[in-house]
Amino acid sequence: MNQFPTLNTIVPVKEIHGKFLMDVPADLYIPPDALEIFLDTFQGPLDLLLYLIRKNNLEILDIPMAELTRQYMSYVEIMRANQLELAVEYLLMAAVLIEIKSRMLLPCSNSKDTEGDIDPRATLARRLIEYEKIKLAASRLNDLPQAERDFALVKVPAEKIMLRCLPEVSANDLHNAWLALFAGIKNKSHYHVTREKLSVRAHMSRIMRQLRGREFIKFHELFNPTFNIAELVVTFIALLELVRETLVEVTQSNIFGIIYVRPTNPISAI
Amino acid sequence: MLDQPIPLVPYNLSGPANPNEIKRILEAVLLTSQDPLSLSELRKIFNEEINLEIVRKLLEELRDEWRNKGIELVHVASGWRFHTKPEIQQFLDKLNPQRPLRYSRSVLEILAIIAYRQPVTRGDIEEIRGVAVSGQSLKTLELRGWVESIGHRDVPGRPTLYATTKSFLDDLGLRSIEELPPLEDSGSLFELESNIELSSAQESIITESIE
Amino acid sequence: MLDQPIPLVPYNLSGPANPNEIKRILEAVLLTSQDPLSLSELRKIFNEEINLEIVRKLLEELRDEWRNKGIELVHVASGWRFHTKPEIQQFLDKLNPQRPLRYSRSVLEILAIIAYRQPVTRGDIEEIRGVAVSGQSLKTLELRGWVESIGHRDVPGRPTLYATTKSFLDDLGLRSIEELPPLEDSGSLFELESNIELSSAQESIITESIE
Repeated sequence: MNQFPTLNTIVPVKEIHGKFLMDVPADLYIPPDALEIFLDTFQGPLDLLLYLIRKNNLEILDIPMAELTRQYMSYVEIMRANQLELAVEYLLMAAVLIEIKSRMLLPCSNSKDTEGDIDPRATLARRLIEYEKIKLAASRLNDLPQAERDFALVKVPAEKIMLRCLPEVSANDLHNAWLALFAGIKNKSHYHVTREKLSVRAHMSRIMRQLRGREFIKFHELFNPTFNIAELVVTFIALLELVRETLVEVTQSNIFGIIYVRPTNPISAI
Repeated sequence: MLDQPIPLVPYNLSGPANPNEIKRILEAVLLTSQDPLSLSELRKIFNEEINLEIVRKLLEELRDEWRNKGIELVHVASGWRFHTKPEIQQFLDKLNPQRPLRYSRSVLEILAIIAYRQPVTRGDIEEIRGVAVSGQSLKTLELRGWVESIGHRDVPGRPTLYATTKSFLDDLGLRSIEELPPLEDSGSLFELESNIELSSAQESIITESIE
Repeated sequence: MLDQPIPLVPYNLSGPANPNEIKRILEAVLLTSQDPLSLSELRKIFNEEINLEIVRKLLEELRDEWRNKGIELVHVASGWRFHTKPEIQQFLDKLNPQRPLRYSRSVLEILAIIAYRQPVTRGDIEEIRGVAVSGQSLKTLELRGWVESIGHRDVPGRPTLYATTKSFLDDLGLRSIEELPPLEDSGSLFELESNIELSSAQESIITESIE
């Protein structure tokens, strides 16, 4: 509808039920109850002046100072009579208005090179124009859709996976850690390390795992039929190694009988 | 130009093979991020192996796909973000009945001065408005993240210079300060209509009483 | 039963006229909510003028519509909510790269010893490293699920034997322990022997080598 926003959007209008208790000029009636709201409503003397100018259809670039000053002073007087705390800016503006008015009464200055050229109202007019622009801009700004007031931001929670917070380790990290470890040892004494098939160690672990929680396991159960020959060999070596490390016992009650593999310490004892 | 198929740089991190897949990922990432994401941030997602132009094109496609939804993908100052369309707000308000506070006229005027005349000092603001600026009003705007101090003017007292932030533009759905409504020339306004200046608030207080 | 069209209670608040409109609103509201929303909360949006069953049905439809996206609509204990699918996490991580956490050198060394020399006791590890092994380091690896005790060595004190787990292999992307970089690659660092023979940690590293 109205493409220009009204201040309704900014300042809520309060209902005024006041009666007029004062006898003031007709165009200046302000219900006393409204005085405080009046002060709240105007942002300051510039705002009040603008109101008076627009209300009276005055030309901002050719302000009739006498009329404007008279009206402005009436408002200020009403407010003072009601002992409202009037911001010092209002009184300051009163002084400015009176000064402009009195300067306009003076005959045109003789010295052209000073302020004689300049309309004493110019500064005031410039400020009023600038303020009016800002006032309007503020209202327009307020009309723009605003996050949280007129629309919401989308925020879908991410399902955080715990593992992501844990350090990453690569196989190379381990290799490097190993190398660093032995580089250190080598510096201290002469060490001699044999090449070793890892698979023996891995299969030792596997066998121990298979034995976990069990009294014994039959020898052939250790040898998965899907194993290739190398794996079968390594499994056997792993078993021998476990025996050597006394981690398992291997028993056979009679020749060609079933061979049992027992953990020396059944895991159930852990 | 962009309508021509742009060859995708091969993307190999257990990765999205085709534009639709990339779009699906962009969509999911944007929906989980409350802050706008810039093109270059979005490109990071794909190890920077995808051309910026492709990301932009896919975002525009995504924006079109969402056009008829209650949520829209918008391009604001700091990047791309999803937000609800204003017509959804009434339903959200039902869910959370307390409405966010509206800013007072003085806060809005201070904001307008900073937005249109930045960088400005508190003194500049007071000069334009003709009244003292309360510290509270400036604080309100700073806390909202819309206004920040960007330095000091090199005059006695070294007053703080204020400017609006990117987040201010983001929150108003704008890409740059030039997208703000233009400052109306007061003269032309005056010709348009003189009584629009008389806000009904002022009107109701003063004129009403004459009857 | 629900497949039959359920007549919509007329909804008149400047309002959604048809199920699609309601779905569009539900979608927007759910996408802006961090917490799950219950059916009755969602019903509040429409002034409770819509049947709970209809809301439920529309939510189910919505869930199906989102099935192929990176975000999914799920029904959890306290209601309905959107959240990211796990496969999106890797892309979100790219966006907010946390400085990668690293295990301390001692934890890595202990892990390397267990991986290459398993099964080993704490004593074996200490012997190799030449320093005491903190319980904390072993605990870290056990909690991570990478190391477990697989039994005890039958010597006085019955020390626990440690080995790496399947989960360790999985997390390192290895199919078996043999895929760890072979130690013989270390060439000049060690004197190589071509014998594959059974050599225990103690034998090969400590005992054997002291010449």
